Parts: sequence; structure tokens; C-alpha cells
Amino acid sequence: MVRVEFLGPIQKEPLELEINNLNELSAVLKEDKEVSEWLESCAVAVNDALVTSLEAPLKDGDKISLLPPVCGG
Amino acid sequence: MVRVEFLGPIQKEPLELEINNLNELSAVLKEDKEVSEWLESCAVAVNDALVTSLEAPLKDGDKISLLPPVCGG
Amino acid sequence: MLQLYDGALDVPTLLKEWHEEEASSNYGAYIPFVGTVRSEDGIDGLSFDIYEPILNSWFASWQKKAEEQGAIIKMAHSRGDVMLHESSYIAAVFSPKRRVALEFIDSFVEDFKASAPIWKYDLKEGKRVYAKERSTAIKGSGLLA
Amino acid sequence: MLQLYDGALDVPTLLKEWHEEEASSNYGAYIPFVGTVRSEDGIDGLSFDIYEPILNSWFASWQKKAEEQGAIIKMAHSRGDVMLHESSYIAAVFSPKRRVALEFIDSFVEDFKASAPIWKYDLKEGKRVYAKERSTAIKGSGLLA
Repeated sequence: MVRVEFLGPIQKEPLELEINNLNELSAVLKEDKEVSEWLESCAVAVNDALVTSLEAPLKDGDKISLLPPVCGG
Repeated sequence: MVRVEFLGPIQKEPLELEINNLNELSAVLKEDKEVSEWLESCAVAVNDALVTSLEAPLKDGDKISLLPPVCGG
Repeated sequence: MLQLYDGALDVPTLLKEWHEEEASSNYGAYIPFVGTVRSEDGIDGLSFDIYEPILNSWFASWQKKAEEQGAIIKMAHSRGDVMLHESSYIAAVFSPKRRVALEFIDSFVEDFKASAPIWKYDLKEGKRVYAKERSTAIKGSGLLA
Repeated sequence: MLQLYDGALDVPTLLKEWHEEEASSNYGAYIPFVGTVRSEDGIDGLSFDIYEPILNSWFASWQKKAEEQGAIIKMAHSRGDVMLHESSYIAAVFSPKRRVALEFIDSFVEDFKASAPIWKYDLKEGKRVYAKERSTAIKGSGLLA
């Protein structure tokens, strides 16, 4: 089971999912109307480290975060 | 009569000279052992405006300043 | 050093404290950057969300870069609401050398704008509206699309 | 605004006063540059001579450049002796825009170093020694050589 959190302006409660990698997460979120429009502009972190590949395996207890476009300052 | 002032580290009292342009000043200062070594590295101002030509005429009462290398801050 | 505050920053106090902290560290240059909420588009202020775990690791990577150049960085940012003419952001670099300090504050502030996990909202007529048009997708975004 | 002081600058007070002066001017970015005397080569401090008439006109030309970009600049500098870890120089830019402010403080400080009619001396064993090696000939120098 992994936990998926949506940060900043994405108004969505966290999900708990049984998935093995980010490819599977992509498939799930593309079907989710609240989130699908955000995917193009979101960065992804696994356990608070930004990732650049869909292939890294996920393990039980991992935390995945979706980060929409930022504007600090 | 013009007045020539030596700024910053040039340890020299002002001069009062009867000259008509900066070419004449150059000739005078090249003969002055206290100043001649500074000429290569000095900028020149007439009445507190930096000048880039020797030709501009000088008039009675003008103030000429020699500015050696700077280091503010 | 990274400091987060609820609401507006106390600019004079932070600038003073940071200056005092490094008063005998033998740095020749201290350059703070202070960001203040401007009145435009009829906003009453701005509001900020911060995701601290990733902000902390982003900041730590810049601290390391600074250290490699003999410099240090400090940063403060607001959480929640910051009204017009109040300040929400201060970044500062201390360095032995002027050129290092001038270049570092520039690249640090620009990467902050592009990468720090902070989200900005306009406060307008009692609502909190995501500043989508002024926001920047983090490098590598779109992985799941 | 250009302010000259005998001896070291009161950094926190100046940074605070300048911030307050522009608190409601609607500038989004405030970047001060603070220059502090470093301990090196066994000096006890630095000492400065300033030629004010030309410093004033140099500063006025930069104020005009700032104005053309919707920005303003402020500067303070010491006359006479400034000891180790004391500050002798503060320059600051206020601008509506971050990029303008970051680029302006850089070019202003660099031109200050190259052009402002200020002479620096090391204070060493009770003597005042012209910092010749660290000084820069003003553009156009050598006219009389």
C-alpha cells in the first residue's frame, strides 16, 4: 500500500493505493477527473525526493507527492 | 590662472598655474617628480566633470583635479 | 538557516539578527533580497502554502553549494496570509568575495522561484485564488501525464 | 539618496530606515549590498578619502538610470577609519521587479568599485598605506601621460 498526496492548490484528499510503480499510478490518475488535468504540470516526489523516471519500484509504506507549479517569494 | 588639485593618495599641495589647456598642464606635470609617476593612472576632471580630451580650453578660475586609482567599498 | 513564519516577516529584525550572527565571521559581503507584496490587480494580499520536507532538502542542497564557495545562505518565508506592502520572503548570502555574493544571490533567488515547493494565492474579495499564471512547473514535471 | 558618515556605518539602522522610507512605495524587491572590512594581511582596519563633488555627480547619473527602470537607489559610505568587521559601504536598490533589482545591484556595485572617487588605505601598525594593488584606474585615465 502506498499513500499519494496532492500538494498546494490541488484540492484532493490523499489516496491509499495498491500499486508497484509510477506507471501504474499514472494509469490510475489519468482516469481521475479531479487530478488528470494537473498531471501535465506536476512534478512527482517519492518519500520527499523528486523523481524523473516512472520505472523505480514502489514498496509498502512509500509516500508519493504531486507538486503543481510553484511560486514562492 | 587655474588651480590644480591632487586627490587621494597623491601627497601634493594644489598648484596655481597660468595655462590655456590640458596639453600645457601635461607638459608641466611631466617635469614634476612628485606627480609624473601618477600621470599614467590618473583621470582628470575640469570643474568636477571628468574629461577625455586634452584640447578643451581652460579659462581663468577653472579647477582641475587629478584622480588616482580608486577603491571604494 | 531556513526560518518559516506564520504571516508577514519582520524585515528589520531579521536583517539585523542575521547581520549580528555573522558579525565576526569575516565575510566581506552581505546581500539580502527582500520580497514585498505589491498592490496590483486589485489584490488585498497573498497567501502561501509550503511543503516543508522538500523545501528543507532543496535549501540544504543550496547550503552545500554556498559552502563550496566559502559562502553561507539564510532564508525566511511566510506561511499563510501576507497583506499589501508586507514582506513574505528574505534570502541572504554572506561571502568573503563580492563577485561570489552578487552571483550567488541571483542564482539562488531564481532557482527559488523555479523550484521551491511553495504555492501562492491571491487574496481577492475574501477568496484565496491560486496564482496559476505566475507559477512555474518544477523541472521534470509531466512525468505522470 | 547618498549618505556619508565619519567612521563605521550603523548597518541595522540604515537597513531599517531605508526599508521604512519605501514601505508604502509599492516596490516588490529590496536588495541591499553591505560591505564589511575583512581581516586579511594583518590589517587593523581600512581608511577612506572621498571626493564628494564627483561622487555626487556619479551617484546622480545612477539615480537617473534607476529612475528610467522604475527603480531607486540608496547608498551610504564611510569617511576615515573603519575597523575590522565594521561596515563601510551599503548600496541598495528598490524595484517593482525582481530581475531589474538583481541586475541593477550588480552593475551598480561593479561601477561603484571602478568609478566612484573614493580612495582606500590599509591601517597597519599605526600607518595609513594606500591600497594601490586593489585600486582601479578610472576609465579614461592616463590623459596627461
